[in-house]
Amino acid sequence: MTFKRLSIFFAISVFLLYLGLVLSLFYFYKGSLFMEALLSERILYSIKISLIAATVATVLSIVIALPAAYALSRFDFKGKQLIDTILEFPMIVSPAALGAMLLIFFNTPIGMWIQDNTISFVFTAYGIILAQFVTTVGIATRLIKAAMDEIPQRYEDVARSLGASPMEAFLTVTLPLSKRGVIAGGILTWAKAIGEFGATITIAGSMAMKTETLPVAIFMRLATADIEGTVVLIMILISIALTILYGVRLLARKQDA
Amino acid sequence: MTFKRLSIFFAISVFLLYLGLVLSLFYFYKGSLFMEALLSERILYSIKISLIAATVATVLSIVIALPAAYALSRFDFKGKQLIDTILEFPMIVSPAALGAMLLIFFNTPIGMWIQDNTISFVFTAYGIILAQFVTTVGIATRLIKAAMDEIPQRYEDVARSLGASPMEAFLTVTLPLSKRGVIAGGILTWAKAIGEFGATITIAGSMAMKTETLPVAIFMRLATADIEGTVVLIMILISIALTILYGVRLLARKQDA
Amino acid sequence: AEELQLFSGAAFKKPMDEIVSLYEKKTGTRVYAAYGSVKTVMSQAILTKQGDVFVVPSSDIMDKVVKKGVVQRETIKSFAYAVPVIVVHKGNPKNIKGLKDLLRDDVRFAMANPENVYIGMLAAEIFDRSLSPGEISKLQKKVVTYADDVPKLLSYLILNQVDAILGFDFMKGWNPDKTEIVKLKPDEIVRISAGQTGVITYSKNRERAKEFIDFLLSTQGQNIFKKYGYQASEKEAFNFAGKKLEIGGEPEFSGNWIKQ
Amino acid sequence: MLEVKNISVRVGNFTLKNVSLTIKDNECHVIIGPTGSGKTLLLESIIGFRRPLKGEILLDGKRIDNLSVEKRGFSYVPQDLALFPHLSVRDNIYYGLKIKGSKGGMDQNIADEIIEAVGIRHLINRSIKGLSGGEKQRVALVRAIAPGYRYLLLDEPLSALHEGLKHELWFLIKELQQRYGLTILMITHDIEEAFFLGDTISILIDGKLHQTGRKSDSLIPKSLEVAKFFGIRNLFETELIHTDTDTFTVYCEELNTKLSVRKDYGFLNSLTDHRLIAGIRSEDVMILREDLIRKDQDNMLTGSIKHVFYKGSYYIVTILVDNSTRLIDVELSDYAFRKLNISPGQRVYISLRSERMFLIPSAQT
Amino acid sequence: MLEVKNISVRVGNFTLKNVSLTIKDNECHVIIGPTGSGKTLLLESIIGFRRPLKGEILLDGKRIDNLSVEKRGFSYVPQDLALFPHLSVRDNIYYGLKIKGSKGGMDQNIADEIIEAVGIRHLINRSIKGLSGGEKQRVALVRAIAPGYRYLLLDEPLSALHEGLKHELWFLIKELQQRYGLTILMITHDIEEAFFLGDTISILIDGKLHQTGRKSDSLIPKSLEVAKFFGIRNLFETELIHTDTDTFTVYCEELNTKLSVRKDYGFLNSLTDHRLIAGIRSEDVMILREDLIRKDQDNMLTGSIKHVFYKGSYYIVTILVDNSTRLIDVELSDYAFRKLNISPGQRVYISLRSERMFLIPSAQT
Ligand SMILES: Nc1ncnc2c1ncn2[C@@H]1O[C@H](COP(=O)(O)OP(=O)(O)OP(=O)(O)O)[C@@H](O)[C@H]1O
Ligand SMILES: Nc1ncnc2c1ncn2[C@@H]1O[C@H](COP(=O)(O)OP(=O)(O)OP(=O)(O)O)[C@@H](O)[C@H]1O
Ligand SMILES: [Mg+2]
Ligand SMILES: [Mg+2]
Repeated sequence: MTFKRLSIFFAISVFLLYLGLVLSLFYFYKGSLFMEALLSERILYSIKISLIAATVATVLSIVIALPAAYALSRFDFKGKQLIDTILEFPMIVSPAALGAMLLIFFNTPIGMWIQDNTISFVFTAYGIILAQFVTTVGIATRLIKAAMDEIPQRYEDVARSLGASPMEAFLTVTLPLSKRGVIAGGILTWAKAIGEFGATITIAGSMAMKTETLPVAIFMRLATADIEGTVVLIMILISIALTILYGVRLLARKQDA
Repeated sequence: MTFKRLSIFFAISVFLLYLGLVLSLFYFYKGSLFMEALLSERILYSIKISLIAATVATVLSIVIALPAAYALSRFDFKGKQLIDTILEFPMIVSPAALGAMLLIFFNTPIGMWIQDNTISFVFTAYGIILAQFVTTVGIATRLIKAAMDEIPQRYEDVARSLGASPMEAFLTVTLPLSKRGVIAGGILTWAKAIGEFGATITIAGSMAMKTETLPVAIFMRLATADIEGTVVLIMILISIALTILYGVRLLARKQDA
Repeated sequence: AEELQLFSGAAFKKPMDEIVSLYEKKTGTRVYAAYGSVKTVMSQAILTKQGDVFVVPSSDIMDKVVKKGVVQRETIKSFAYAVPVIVVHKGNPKNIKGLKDLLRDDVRFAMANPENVYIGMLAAEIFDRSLSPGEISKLQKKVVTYADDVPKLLSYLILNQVDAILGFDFMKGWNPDKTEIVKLKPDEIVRISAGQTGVITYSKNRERAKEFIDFLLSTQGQNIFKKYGYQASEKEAFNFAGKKLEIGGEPEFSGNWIKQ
Repeated sequence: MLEVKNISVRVGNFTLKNVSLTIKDNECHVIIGPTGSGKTLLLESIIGFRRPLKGEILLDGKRIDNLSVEKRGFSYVPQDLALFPHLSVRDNIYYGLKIKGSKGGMDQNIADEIIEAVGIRHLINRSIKGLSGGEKQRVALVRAIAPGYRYLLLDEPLSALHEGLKHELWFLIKELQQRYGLTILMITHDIEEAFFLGDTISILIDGKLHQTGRKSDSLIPKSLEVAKFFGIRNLFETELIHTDTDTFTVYCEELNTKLSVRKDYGFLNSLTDHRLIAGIRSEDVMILREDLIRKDQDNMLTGSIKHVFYKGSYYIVTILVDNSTRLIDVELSDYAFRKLNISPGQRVYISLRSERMFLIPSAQT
Repeated sequence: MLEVKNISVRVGNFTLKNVSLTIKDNECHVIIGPTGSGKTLLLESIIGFRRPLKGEILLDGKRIDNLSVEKRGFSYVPQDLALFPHLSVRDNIYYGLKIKGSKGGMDQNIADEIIEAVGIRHLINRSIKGLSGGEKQRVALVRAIAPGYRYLLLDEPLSALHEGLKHELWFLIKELQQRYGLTILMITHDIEEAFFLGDTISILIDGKLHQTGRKSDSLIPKSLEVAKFFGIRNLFETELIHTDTDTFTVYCEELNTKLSVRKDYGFLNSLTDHRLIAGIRSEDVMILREDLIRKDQDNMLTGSIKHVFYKGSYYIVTILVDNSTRLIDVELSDYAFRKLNISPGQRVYISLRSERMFLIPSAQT
C-alpha cells in the first residue's frame, strides 16, 4: 500500500510541476487579451498553419519511421548500429542549430539542386514541415523501434506459417500489436512538431500569414517584451494541443476496448 | 525479401537524412578552428558543464519518472487521465517559452520563496539542471510508462506469491523487465537534456565559465552569424554526445547478453 | 569583491567580453555578463528583477524596457553606432548598386522583420521614403522572408539563400570574408541605430553600474567596438552615412509591411 | 487448514458459483474438471489475484481474503508458468528464497535437493528463453517449492512432461509433502494423476463443484456431468423397479433387460425419483468366453463386436448389443484381448458387473 | 510426401543430430520423446523457423529448406500456441483463411465445422485474454486447420485438455485426416495418444532419433534409452547362453535364473554381443494364483508383494523376488487385483511371459 501511494505521489508531483508552470501564467493573464487574440485573423492563421504543418509532419515521420523502426528491430544489416546511434541526433542538436544546419545543407550543391528542382523549402511553409519532420523522424523511429522490440518475433513467424507474406505479417500482426507504442510515438511526435520553433523560424522565417506558426507568434510577442501577449498565446497553444492529444488518446483507448 | 529490403531502405533513408546534415557541415569546416576550440578553456568548461548538467538532470528525471510511470501504468486513481495528458506539455511549449514560464514562476510568491529559501536557480548552474529536468521529466515518464504498459502484470503477481512486497516486486521484476525501455528513455532524456538550449539560456543565462553550456556556446556563434565557429561547435557537441550514447548502448547490449 | 550583472544582446558578445575583462582588470569588480537574444535578455530583466547594466542593440528595445520600468531613462547612453546599408556577397556578383537593384528579378532579397527587429523597421522606413508605391508593393511581394533577428538575416546571405539584405554596416566586420557593403545614398537613410545601455532599476550597485557604462563609452571602450566593425562615435557614423541623422527613435512605415 | 467458504467469482460471462472446499494440513487436494470449468479461476481467487464477489477464505481459522497476495503465504505454479524472462533458471528458482532471505534465514538445501530430484541441475545457468516446454514446467515447480512455504498451489504442474518423468515427480511430490509437511492444492486434468496424488478430490464442472470427497469415493460419479467428464459412455436410462437389502433392480428399455446394481458400490442416498441412469466404466465390463460363463454371472448380455481401437497398452472394443442399437464400450488389456482372440463381427457375451454399476439421477430431474 | 534427410540443428549447447524422417501422404507421424529431447526444435526446423546446419527437407521430392516459411505450406500449432493477442477468437481462427482469401477463394465450411466439433462456438466473440488453457489450445488447433493446408504440424496440441475432450479430438483429427487427406506430423508426450493417432512413430531422445517405424513395431524398445523412456523398470542385465529356432535363452545373475525370450516379439537382428538387457513391461508380467499355475508357464519366479499403488483404474504392485534384492513391477487391473486379493507381504508367483520379453543391447556396448 505504501509503495502504491509513493508511486502515485511521484506521478502527482510531475503533474504539479507542470500545473504550477501553467498556473503561474495566470499571474500575467489578461482575460480581454485572450478573446482578442483568438479572434484575430493572424492568430487564427497561425493556429491553422501550426495544426496543418504538425499533422503533415507527424504523418510523414510516422510513415517513414514505421518501416525504418521495423528494420532496426528485426533485421541485421550493415550499418545498423550506426543508424541506431544517429537517431537521437536531432535531440542533441538544439533546434536553432538544427535550423542552421538545414540552411547549411541547402547551401551545398545537393541542397541547391533540391531547392531548384523539387520543392523549395527555404522561407516557405514546406520549410516548416521539413523542420518539424527532421526534428521528429529520428525520435519517432526510436520510439516505434522500442515498442516493436517488445513484440515477440514469434507471432510473425506463426502468421507466416498461416500463409502471410512478410509484409502481411507486419501489417496484420506486428503493427497492430505495437499499436500502443506507435500511438504514443505519434502523439509525442505531434507534440514536438507543434512546439517546434527554433528550426522552423530559421529555415522558414517569420512572415505573418505565411510562415508564422504559433510558437513563432509566441516568440514575436516575447521579442517585443509583451509578456501578457506571450502568456495568452502560450495558453492558446497549450489548450489546443492538450485538448487534441487528450482526444486522440481517448479515441485510441475506446478503440482498444 | 522485398519487404525486408524496403524497410531497410527506409531505415537507411533516415540515416542518410541525418548523415547528409552532418556531412554538409564540412562545407564550412575549418580544421584549425576545431583544435583551437577544443583546446580553449572556455569550450572545455562548456563541455564539462554540459555533460554534468545533462547527466544530473537525466538521473533526476529518471528517478522521478520511474515511480510516476509505474503509478500511471498500474494503478487507477483520480486525476490519472489529467496527468497522462499533461506529460507532453514541455514538448508542446517551445523551450524558450518554457524558460519564460519558469522565469514567470520564479516571479510568483511561491517561486520567490523557493529562490530565497532553498536553491537559487536563476542565473546559476542549478538553473541549467532545472531547465533540463523540466523539459525532460514528462517525456521520460511517458516513455517509461509506455515500456511498463507492455510488461504483463502477471509477473508481478507471481513475484508477490513468492513473498515479494509490492515494492520488491517492482524492483526485482517490473523494473528489470522494462530495462530496455528505461534505457531508451534515459538515452532520449539525456540527448534532449544535453541539446536543451532555449529554456537553459532563459533561466540560467549564458555566463562564460558559469552557465555556458555547449548549445549556448553554439548560439553565441550563431548570434554573430559566425557559421564556421557554429559548425565546429556543433561537430564537437555531436561527436561527444553520439560517442557517449553509442557507448551506453554498447554497454547495455553487453549486459543483456 | 563587488559584482555586476550585465544583460546584453548576443550580437555584442565579442566586444563586450573584451570590455568586461578590461574593466575587471582595471577595477577588480567581477562582471557576470549574460548574453542572449533580445527576447531572452528582455524577459530575464523583466521577470527576474535582477541585474545592474542592460545593453541592447537598438533604441526601440530600450524604449520597451523603460516602459516596463526595468531601466531608468535618465541613465541611458548610446554607443556603437550602426548605419543601414545593403549587404551583398563578396565581390558583389549581382552588381547591386542601390535600392532600385533590389527590385530586380534576379536578386533575391531579405530583410529583418519590421515588427520586432529594428533594422527591419529601418528598412521599411527607408523603402517607404525612397521608393514609389508601385515599387514598394513589388518589393513587398518579392522579399523572400523576414528574419527574426540580425544574425539570422546575415546568415541567410552568407548561406546564399539571398543575394542582398538590408542590414547594418557592422555586418562586414562580423564576416569580412564573405560579405561586402553597398552604401545607401545619404538621403535614403532616415536614421541610424545605436547600441544602448542603461542602469537597471533593481540594481543594488548603481555607482558601479554607472562606472561600467562610463568605461564602455570611454575611448578605450570605443576602440574595441571599432575593432569589431562598429562606428564608435556619432561623428564617425555620420561621416559614414554622409550626413547628420537622427539616432534611434521610432521609425515610421506603413502597416503593409507587417500584414500583406 | 485451508477453508474456502462459499466463494463466488465472476469474470466476463463466467461465474464460479458458491464453491466451498476444506483442505486439511498435510493433505493433497486435487481439483479436476473439464477445460474452462473455472479451476484456474478458483486457484487465482484463493491466492489473491482475483477478488471474489462473496465468500470467505480462511487459513487455520483466520480470514485471509483481505490480505494482500504476499501475506497469504501460498506458493504458486501458474498454468502459464510465468517464469521471469529476465532471470536465469537459477535466479528464478532462488527468487523466493532471496526475498525471504532478506526477511529471515531459510534453508537452501531444500532447493538444491529439489533441483537435483527434478533433473534440472544442467539447466541452472541457462536463461529462460530457449527452455523446452517440459523444462520450463519443472523450473516453475522448483521455484514454487524452494522458498519452503507450507501451502502449495499447483495449476497443472506436470502437463508438459512425459510419462516417465511425470511418474517420478509424482513420487517426489508425495515425498516432499510428507517430509516437509506440505499442504497441496492442485489442479490437473489427468485423472490418473488425481488419484495418485490426491487424498481428497473435487470435481469442478462449469463453475460448480459437483462432488468433493475422499479419493476412494471420487471414482463413482454422482451426477451425469461427472460421469460424462470421466468419459464413461456406458450410461443407460433406466427405471427403478425393485429395491432389495443389498441390490437395486432397474429396467433398461434400451437394452430391453433388467439390471441389478449392488448398493455398496453405487449407493444413492435418497432415491427421489424412479427415473435413474445406470452406468458402468468400460474397464468394469467383462467379455466372457463361452466356456467360462457361469449361470450366476449377473447383467449378462450378448452382442457382436463392432469396432476395435488399439491404445498402445490396451484395447477399447465396442459391442453392439443384440436386439438393440446400443453400443457398449469395453476396455481390454492386451493380454485379455489376445486370450479372447477378438475380431470385429465376432459374437460375445458381456457382463455389466452388478458390483461395479452405479446409479445417478436422471438428467431430467 | 515429406522427407527430412539427415538434418542437424544447433541451439545453445543442444544439437539435433542427423535426423531423417519420411512421412507419406495421408499418414500421421507421431514424434514422442522426453522433455528437452529436441522435438519442438525438429518441428520448428521443418516449418522453417530455424535454419538447419545441414541436411535437406523435401516435399514431394522438391527441396523446400530454402523456401521462406509461408511458401512451405505447413500449418502449425506451436507448443506455446502463440495466439494473436490483439485479435478475437474469430479473427484468430479466420486469420489464415483471410490471408489465403486474398490470394484465391477458400472453403469457409471447414472452419465452421471444426469450430463446432471442437466445441468453441461459444467463445467465438471473446478476446484471447481470459481464455482458459484448454480453450486456448483448441482455438490454436482450429486456427491451424481452418486454412485448409494439406500438411499439419502439431506440437503437443492436446496437452491441456481433459481426458474426455482429448479422446473426442482424437476421433476428430482422424476423421479430418481422412476426409481432407491431411498429412500430419505431431509431437506428443502422451504415449497413448501416439499409439491412437500415429500410423508411424518416431522416438527422439537427447537429439537423436532412436527408433522410427510403424506403430505396431514401436511398442518394443530397441535401446535402453527408449525402454527407460517408456517407463519400463523391469530391465535385467543378462547373458545370452543359448539360441533356438524360436527362442533365445539368457541367464540373469541378478534374479539367479534363466529366462527364455521368444524371437518373434523382441527380435534382435544381430546379436553382436552376449551381454544383453532383457525387459518386460509391467502390464505383461502375470501374477498367478497358486491353483492356476501350470507347469508349462515360462520364466516363473516367486516373491513377495512389497508396495501397492492405486492409480485410479488400475494398480501397480512391486514384488520382491525371492533370494534377490530385485523389485519387479506388475500392473494389475482393478478386477484382477480384487480377484487375486492382493495385500503387501503376500507371497505370489509371477511369470515374465516369454512371448512378451524383449532383448536390447547392453548399455556398456
Ligand atoms: N477475463 C475473462 N473474461 C471472460 N471470460 C473469462 C476471463 N477469464 C476467464 N474466463 C472464462 O472463465 C472460464 C474458466 O476459466 P479457467 O481459466 O478457470 O478454466 P480452467 O478450468 O482453468 O480451464 P483449463 O483446464 O482449460 O485451464 C473459461 O471459460 C474462461 O474462458
Ligand atoms: N535458444 C536456445 N538456447 C539453448 N538451448 C536451447 C535453445 N532452444 C532450445 N534449447 C534446448 O534444446 C533442447 C530441445 O528443446 P525442445 O524445445 O526441442 O525440446 P522438446 O523436445 O520440445 O521438449 P518438451 O517436450 O519439453 O517441449 C532443450 O534442452 C532446450 O533447453
Ligand atoms: Mg486452467
Ligand atoms: Mg517442445
